Amino acid sequence: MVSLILILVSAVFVNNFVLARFLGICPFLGVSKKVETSIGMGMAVIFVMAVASVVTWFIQYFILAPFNLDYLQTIAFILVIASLVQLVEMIVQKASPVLYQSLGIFLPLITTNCAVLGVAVLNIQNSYSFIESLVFAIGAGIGFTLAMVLFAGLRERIDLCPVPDAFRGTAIALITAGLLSLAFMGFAGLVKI
Amino acid sequence: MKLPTFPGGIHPLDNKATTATKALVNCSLPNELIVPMLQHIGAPAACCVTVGQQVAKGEQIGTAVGPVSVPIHAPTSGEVIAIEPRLHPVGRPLPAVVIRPDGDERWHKGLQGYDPDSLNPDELRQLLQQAGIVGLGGATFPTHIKLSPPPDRRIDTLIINGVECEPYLTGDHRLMLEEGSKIVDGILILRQILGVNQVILAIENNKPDAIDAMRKLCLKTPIEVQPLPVKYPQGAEKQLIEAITGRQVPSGKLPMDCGAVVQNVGTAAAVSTAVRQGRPLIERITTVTGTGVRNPQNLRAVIGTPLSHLIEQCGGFSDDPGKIILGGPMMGNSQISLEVPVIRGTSGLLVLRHQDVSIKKPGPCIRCGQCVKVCPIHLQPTVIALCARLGLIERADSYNALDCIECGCCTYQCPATLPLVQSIREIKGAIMEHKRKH
Amino acid sequence: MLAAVACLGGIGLVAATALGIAAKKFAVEVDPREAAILAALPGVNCGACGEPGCSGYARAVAEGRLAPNLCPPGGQQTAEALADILGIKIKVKEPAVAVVICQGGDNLARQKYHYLGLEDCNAAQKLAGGPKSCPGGCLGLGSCVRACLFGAITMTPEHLAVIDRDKCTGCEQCLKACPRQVMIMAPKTVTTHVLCNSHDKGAEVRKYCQVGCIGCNICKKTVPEAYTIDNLLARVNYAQADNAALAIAKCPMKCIRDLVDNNSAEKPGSDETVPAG
Amino acid sequence: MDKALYISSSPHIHSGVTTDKIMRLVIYALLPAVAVAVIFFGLPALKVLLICTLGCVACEALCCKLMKQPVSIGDGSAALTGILLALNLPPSSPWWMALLGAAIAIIIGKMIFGGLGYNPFNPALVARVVLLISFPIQMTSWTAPAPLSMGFDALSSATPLGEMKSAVMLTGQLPEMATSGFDRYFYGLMAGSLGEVSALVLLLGGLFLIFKRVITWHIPVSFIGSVIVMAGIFWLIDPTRYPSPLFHLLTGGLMLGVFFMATDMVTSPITARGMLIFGCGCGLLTVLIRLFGGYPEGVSFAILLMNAATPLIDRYTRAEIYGDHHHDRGGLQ
Repeated sequence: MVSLILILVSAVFVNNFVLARFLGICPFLGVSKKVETSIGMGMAVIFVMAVASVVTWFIQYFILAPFNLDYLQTIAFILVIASLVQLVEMIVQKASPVLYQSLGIFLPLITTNCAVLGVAVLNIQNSYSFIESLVFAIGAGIGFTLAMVLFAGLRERIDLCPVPDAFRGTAIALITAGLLSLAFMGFAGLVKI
Repeated sequence: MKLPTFPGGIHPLDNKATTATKALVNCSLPNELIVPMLQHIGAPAACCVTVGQQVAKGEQIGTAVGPVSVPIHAPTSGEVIAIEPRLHPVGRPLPAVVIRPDGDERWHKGLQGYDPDSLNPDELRQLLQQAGIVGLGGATFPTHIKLSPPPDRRIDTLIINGVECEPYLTGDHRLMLEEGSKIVDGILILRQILGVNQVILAIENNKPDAIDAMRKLCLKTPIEVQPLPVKYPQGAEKQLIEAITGRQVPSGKLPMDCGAVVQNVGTAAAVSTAVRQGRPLIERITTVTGTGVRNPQNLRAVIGTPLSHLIEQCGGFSDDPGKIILGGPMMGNSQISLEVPVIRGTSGLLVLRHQDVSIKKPGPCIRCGQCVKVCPIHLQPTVIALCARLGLIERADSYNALDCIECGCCTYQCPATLPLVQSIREIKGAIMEHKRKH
Repeated sequence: MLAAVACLGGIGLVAATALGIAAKKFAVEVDPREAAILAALPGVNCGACGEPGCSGYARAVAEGRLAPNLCPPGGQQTAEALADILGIKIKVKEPAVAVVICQGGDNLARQKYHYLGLEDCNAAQKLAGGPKSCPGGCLGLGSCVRACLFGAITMTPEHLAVIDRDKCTGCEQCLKACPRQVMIMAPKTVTTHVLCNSHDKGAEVRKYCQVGCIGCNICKKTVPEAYTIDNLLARVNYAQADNAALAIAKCPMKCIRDLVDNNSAEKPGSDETVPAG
Repeated sequence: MDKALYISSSPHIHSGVTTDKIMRLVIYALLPAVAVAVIFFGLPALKVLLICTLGCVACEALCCKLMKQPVSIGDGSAALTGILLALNLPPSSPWWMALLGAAIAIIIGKMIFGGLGYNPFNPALVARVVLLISFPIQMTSWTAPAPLSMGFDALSSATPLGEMKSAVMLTGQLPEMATSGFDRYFYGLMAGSLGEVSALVLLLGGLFLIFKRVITWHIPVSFIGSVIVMAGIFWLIDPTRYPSPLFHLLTGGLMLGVFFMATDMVTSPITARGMLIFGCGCGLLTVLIRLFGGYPEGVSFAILLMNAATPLIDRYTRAEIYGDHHHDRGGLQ
């Protein structure tokens, strides 16, 4: 139980996927202009990460490992993740057209999102059990959402600021992301895994 | 005992001492009276006299147009010398009747007083409308409308506003000291019209003499005098209701929606005059004050007196005037000319010298939160003002910009000296237009 | 080898089946033309077409509610592209630019009071009709500058709006922002304009502005077909403006200008003979 | 009536409390701490203070010139950032580090976002954290306070928090200095940054600010309160491993953070409820990082993290407006 909590805390804060491992930067920068959108994107990522880690865990331990096909890991995982994202895209488009529109290109981009693949691969690398994998995936997703929502809040505020022309847009977003990441450095060493 | 009040608000220097101790003075008649057809909230009155016509004091020169409107009366006897647009306190020329007084002060024949007990509420309301009674606190909302709640609203409290929370102004204060009995009479007529039991006269406790005087006069009446702590905007309708009853007027609704009606003490006195003597509202008390006036005092001036005449009556300017404000310093309008006349809503004329006008340039908002703290409506003025500057209409609306009462507390307190109220007023206009379109 | 193919193939097959079913179940219909139109639009969301943004306009065009030539920033190219997508022919709108018809900067026109407060023309206009004595003159607080999505308007140090004719797309946002209608739309081909917006009598105008039109009719006498006098204010008749430039030198108040050819007359204010206000 | 009149929208009077006055008051409140730092650490401290303050002012002036804006150093905010930054640096900081810190604080921390009022993070803390991560050696070499010496031959020493952390790491037990003798910390006899030494003078400065109504009680009280509660819980669990709340309060940059950094108006919430949440968050994170994190001191990280959360806090703590009991909170559009 304690180890599960540690995995969760580590994935959310200490080794935050976006701010400490620098994975998934693309949607992090792209879909964080508004808090609502970023919450929606975060939920989608949590869902995809959880399902992907469950499916890839089974594929790893029931298909790839028994047949010594470990070398197919990356390609097989991407295949699974891509299909899952397609599925999510269809569901979102049907369920919430507004969210679908504001997510735009970034929803399909979760497909090739290093964060999702990262979760799947790290699960295997860290030899997590099934439950641990699930917890780690959800933690990573929550961490991603947390970083994204904080960042979206900051960006909504910066949108109202008279930022010098040269730094408008992505430039100031990257600088802010850097400062946010700096703040997350405070969590370093909080959990030793 | 802790006095009731409302959350938020500010404590500006009241600057009332210069005029609060001086007795009311009757202002002389000027050579020319400018009587605008719009002196109330609602449709402007329609002019019913012609150039060259002789009018008597109290004669109707403008008739009410529609229900939310009141007639306009000749403030004195004389000749109509022009009917044309003249500069109005709102800052642009509006239709007005110009009268040259003949000095006779001849009253109109048809005016007749009544015993209020012999009339029913509807007759009284009609009497008030014909007398042109409007809220004299500054808002100038027609009184008969305020006294006509729809049958499904039950009014249980009548609040009489003797708070006078605007700095500098002391007209209501003097009125309570000098003509308290008239106020009490007017309050009882208002009570009769509304048929309520609970009547509360609210006075800020920086006027202890007025509280004492009114308490004595109200001893044998159902009127209860309630002292309130000194705080701006205690006299704003919504805040006064919250302080007295603890109830809040629902957002976007009227005071009668929470069972209360608020009337100013000046209005009460005018009601008494209108009913007992049959005399319409043709004069009001105006506080002429400020560093730029040589001899500040409270004047009883007829409607239409140009500001230049008021200044003359008070000994002229003491120095170069920098800002001329009609009303109090918190909610009054600055004027570009002294040719503007006194109208029914003119509670004060404040003149600031050139050197007293703060011309500090606004700086950036430092998010100190002072505006949030003092806002009596609990808005976030700085956020709304920022949205206004960036034209984010929907976002400003989501921050309830329309609920702003423009009391000015936020701007008074803002360390960056940002014109918050002005920004909010702008975005309110834009939001209303946006809502009309969609 | 076989195991690898079988394995990936199997996974692929399962995924494909699942996706196929989902595609049926969650199908949403979209008009493909709408996306194509949106892609062809400039994407500045200026609102000149009357819709809230480019996507709204795209939908309206696809549904046939609006014509495809209503996008001023896109101009003719966009209109043609949209017409192609819809398979129809359109009439081309003549390109127009906004013109500031006022030359009365702080140095040449009087202020009736010191304005303190929000840097916004609409807000200032509400306070006693704006600080400028002239009822039509540019207030110079920059509402149009902020309204322009294309950075085509700048403020001179004398607080007078200046339009960059090359950057102006004719979207008319500045016209909506200006409380005094100091901006008008004019065909881009016409470069001679009467730069005044005051209908007051000549004597009044002279009191507050050194470069205001006094309605003296001299321009109309010089080139009758190119000028109209509307209520004491001269205007260039844009339909027949070919010879309008001939009146530039004749104008006693120097308020007719060629906006492109700066040498056609000396700048206002630099001239000693300008009547003092 | 010779001169033209002024016209403006209502109201026509002002409280007279302006931004530069607020900044001046905060600087006054910091002066005792500055004096104590100079007395305890001698000339090196003075050097750091001067470089940081002048550096910040110069950087701001430079940025304004580059951005073609009116130079805004008159409002005193740059000088204040400089003093706060200096109070966050060790007395032995080399000159180049102090100058670099000043540049980072003003340029990256503030001007890049548009200047005063727009920076989401506290500029002085941004600079401190950047320096801490970039130059860990220089940023963690402390000198022991030696009142009224010139300070050039200072002995190196460890901060109480650093000493506690290493002792707990090595032995799993608190060292003696973390269980008794807190009065010397209160007066200021411990190693640390310029502004960490004396809780007493900082407390006085903070109370002065509250008395002058520059800051409200919300953030300091919730910050200190949550530190006491959080530290108290751990202390009650195992007093040999976790130090008492009093130790937490008196050591490190807590007092400086509580009264001068967390209460920075620009980067903290504007509603009273938001301020309480902000303060609690700061307190919890501070104790967590101090007890379990990799860094001995967590105040600056905690405040920066809560700075990041400020827009969200503001968004979800809007007060119920007058006359609207069913107001939908948090909805922006």
